[in-house]
Amino acid sequence: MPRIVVDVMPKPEILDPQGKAIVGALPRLGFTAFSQVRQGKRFELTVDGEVTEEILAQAREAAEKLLSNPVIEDVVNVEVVAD
Amino acid sequence: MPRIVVDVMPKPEILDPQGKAIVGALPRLGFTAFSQVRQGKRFELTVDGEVTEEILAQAREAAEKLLSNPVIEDVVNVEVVAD
Amino acid sequence: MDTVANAAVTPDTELPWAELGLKQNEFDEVVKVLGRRPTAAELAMYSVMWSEHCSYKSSKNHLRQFGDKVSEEMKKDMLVGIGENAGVTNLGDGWAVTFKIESHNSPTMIEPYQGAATGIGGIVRDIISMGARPVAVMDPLRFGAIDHPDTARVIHGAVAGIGGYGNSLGLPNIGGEMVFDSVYQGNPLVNALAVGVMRHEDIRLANASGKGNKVVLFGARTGGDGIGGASILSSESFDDTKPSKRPAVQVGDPFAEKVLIECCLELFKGSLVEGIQDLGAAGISCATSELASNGDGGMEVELTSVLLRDPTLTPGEILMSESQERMMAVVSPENIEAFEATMDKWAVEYSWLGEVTDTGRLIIKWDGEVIVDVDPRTVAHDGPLYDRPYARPEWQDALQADTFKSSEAGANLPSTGAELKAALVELMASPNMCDKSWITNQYDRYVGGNTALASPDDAGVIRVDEKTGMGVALATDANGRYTFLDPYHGAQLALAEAYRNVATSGAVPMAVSDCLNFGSPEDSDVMWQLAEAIRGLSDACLVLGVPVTGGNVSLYNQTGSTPIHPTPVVAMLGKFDDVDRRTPSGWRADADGQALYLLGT
Amino acid sequence: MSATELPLIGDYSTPAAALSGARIGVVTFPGTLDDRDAARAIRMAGAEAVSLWHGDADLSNVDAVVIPGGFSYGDYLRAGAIARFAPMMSKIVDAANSDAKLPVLGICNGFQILTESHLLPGSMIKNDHLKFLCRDQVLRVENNTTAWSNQYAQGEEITIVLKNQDGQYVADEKTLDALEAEGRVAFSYVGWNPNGSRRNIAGITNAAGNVVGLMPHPEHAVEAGFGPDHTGTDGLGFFTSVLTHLVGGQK
Ligand SMILES: Nc1ncnc2c1ncn2[C@@H]1O[C@H](COP(=O)(O)OP(=O)(O)O)[C@@H](O)[C@H]1O
Repeated sequence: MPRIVVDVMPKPEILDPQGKAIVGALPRLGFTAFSQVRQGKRFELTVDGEVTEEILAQAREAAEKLLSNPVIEDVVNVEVVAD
Repeated sequence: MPRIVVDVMPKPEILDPQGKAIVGALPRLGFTAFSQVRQGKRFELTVDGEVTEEILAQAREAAEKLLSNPVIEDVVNVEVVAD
Repeated sequence: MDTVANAAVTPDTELPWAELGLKQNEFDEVVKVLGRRPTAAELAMYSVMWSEHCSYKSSKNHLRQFGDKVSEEMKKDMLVGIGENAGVTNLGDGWAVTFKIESHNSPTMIEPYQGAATGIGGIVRDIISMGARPVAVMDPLRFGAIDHPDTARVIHGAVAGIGGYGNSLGLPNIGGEMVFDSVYQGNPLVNALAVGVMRHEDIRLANASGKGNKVVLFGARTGGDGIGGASILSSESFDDTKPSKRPAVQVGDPFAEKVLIECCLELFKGSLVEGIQDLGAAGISCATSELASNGDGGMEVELTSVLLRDPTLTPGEILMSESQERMMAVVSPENIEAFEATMDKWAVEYSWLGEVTDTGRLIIKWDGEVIVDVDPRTVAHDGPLYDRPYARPEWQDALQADTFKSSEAGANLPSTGAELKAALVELMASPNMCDKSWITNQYDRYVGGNTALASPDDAGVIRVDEKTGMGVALATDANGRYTFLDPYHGAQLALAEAYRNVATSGAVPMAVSDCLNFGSPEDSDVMWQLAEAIRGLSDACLVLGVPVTGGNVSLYNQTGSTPIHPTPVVAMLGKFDDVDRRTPSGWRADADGQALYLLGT
Repeated sequence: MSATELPLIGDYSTPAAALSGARIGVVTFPGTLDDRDAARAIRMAGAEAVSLWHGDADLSNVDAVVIPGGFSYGDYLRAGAIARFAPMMSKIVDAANSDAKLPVLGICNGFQILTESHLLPGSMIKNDHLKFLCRDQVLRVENNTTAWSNQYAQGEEITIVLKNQDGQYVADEKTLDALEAEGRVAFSYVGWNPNGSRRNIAGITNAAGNVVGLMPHPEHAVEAGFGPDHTGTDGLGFFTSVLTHLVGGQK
């Protein structure tokens, strides 16, 4: 079944405590290559049947209205993936 | 600066309470096209400089060891994105 | 770079003082105080520090009554009074308690979860900066009509935010309020209270003294959070057409704050800081100017030493940033090493910004060039002061005459058994009387192991000393409808209710903190409500013999030109010699056979 | 002596020598909240509470360890995910798996850390209702032979405090079947499942019975007046159990 992936990230100028905690932990585990980490959300919306333009538009709207909080987050990606 | 994106999703057999809440809320907002929703995590790791094979390997290992818990989650994607 | 030298030779440069919330007369005053035009950085500082929120310019003249109407009896246990980050009350046996209540109304309206969460974070930092260990929080809340769609957006976010932040700090939530009323539809009230305890010798004040002592900023990095928020939040109105004026929201990191609490307590224990100040509204502007103004000399800091989360911030923005979970301290040179060791142990970032001087000036440099050169008192304490006109509203008589008794329902009171039963059920089912456990169950009331009473009891009770059982009781109360009808007596009723709630729990009432939530002081009706409420509260405190040790004024709570009901929230603190003697509000399972009495009139 | 008597985190100096002579460690991570409560419970049971700092790698000769509740590292990534890698945790994992079988109790966040450390199977996800929930919770003791439950009767119902956001216990069906078959479900929820945990599981044990983890908080139910319903002390049995276990009196 096809799925639509929606990626939501904290706005760049907003503090991301999650990412901060991870970037602090990585070097302690020997992972020293990363200077910054940000943690966002990935949603997978399953569509029964074909993904029409209209359904994709629904996903984009849902991403803005429900899946993200526009005050602190950006929708960075909405795309169809096939299985 | 280049970033490595790591996507982590709850395992299909694990009930995802957040996805379930979203799939319940969507139709109330008029979004009726989606039969299932799952919520996972998206990490963006910033690399200062070039992403070498070795750094990518570090990201893959961090994804397995720290960023995901194999009991409940799968790493579904590790990829480099350029800005 | 707009340096002081540059400002001196470019007097005619256009400055965005109006956008930053200053009035013409206020800007003129800044120019007069400085003897030249302010630099961009100075303008940033004055505009945030002279905002209503930080300067209390409309309420100060009235608030003085809290300091004036005090008897000897009221001063007896007051170790630190109004004016400091929070007042301190003596509990005996070398123990002291500090508590304070503050508002986070506008941020919560904009972003309910983070707005309410950072409200808890801010008030807790006030308590830490007094040298105390925070031991509990409370949250008096007011929202719009329960069936309005926007209420659901705000309330669930706010409750989750308060829980999310407070629970993560390990502070039990021991009480609060939840009131629904459509007057709060566009302007919910989220007030937050924190209480902390300390030994007398641990009391810390926010001042920078001792030439050569070092100034350090520690905790979270500085980002673009809430820039302009402090002044915009308390100026006339939000103007959506000017996005640059809209405050950026602040996102809280309760984990960072929990670490900051433990780290600060370790600093206090080792006597490693001379003075300390939390960073809240107005950030570094506030911390540097207040520390310097309260101290006996001056201060000189290098702003490029501030650790940034966003490297593109301008000096003015750095000075105004409201990034959470930061503290500023003054450390003597011999303690630097020990201070750094404590920071390292807790993995807290810090940077040394400068030092205390004896010049009486606050000097801020950017890469060596002077961008701020001011008398700190003019920024922190000698801001504008307004005697705003006020008068009893014309409509007050009509409002008071419009009673329930004179209404149709009042003329046909329920009289039969069935009617009385229906009335009782209707009353019990009204949103403001309903069970609040759906809220309080989202709050940890057990953490710490010292909670002797919490929801659903009338007062929260916390044990302070595990050896003796000595402890404190706290209650918060307000009634916006009573205060609307009669601000003088309405404020007194809130005080009386909080006093009763503390007393019935078995504690001796000792001190008051208040959060005065009102509309625009530029409206003479509202200003009258504020003046009357303060007069009423201060008169009643004198009668009851309990001093006000601190509080907060939140003005401009209105939608368009419609203000909320005047809502003075009163927090009362009482003392127990032994919390074992507390009295719960309901009877327990083992109370069979005990008698019930109704006391009073 | 320092200037103040206000104890710091991890500062639980026992006033008198502990009755049992037992020393029980309490681990503090950045973000740990219930360490003082755990230490109080240990003292009330008659043992000495010893503070263990996450960054140290020395178990200080303790006889048992409690990993208390809280939000280690904020729990932003996953509850317990980062704490698991602390030097102290490696020591604890080794000692728990060694022949000496160090008794380890993980409460709430401590339980989550134990699953992330693979000392116990399964994991915790968000409560099915998605909210933080604080309530007095009834549990049934399903296994009274562990180091931490031997003072309870088999099947006994106890009331202790539950408070968490990520308390839904999950594991694959095979693991759940095995846990039940081997009697490794140590505690289960009675009356109402407060978070959607599989098979009402509130707490589990390892095969040897020395490592126990549970979501509810026994340390908040040890002192009359400060626990469930102002009277409850049902949680004390966890701490007296480990003392009994240590002196060799285990069932
Ligand atoms: N927002 C809140 N946060 C914490 N506790 C609350 C909150 N709202 C109500 N409570 C608590 O719930 C209980 C009942 O509240 P309420 O019905 O307002 O009491 P009363 O009517 O007796 O003043 C009290 O213990 C009160 O402290």
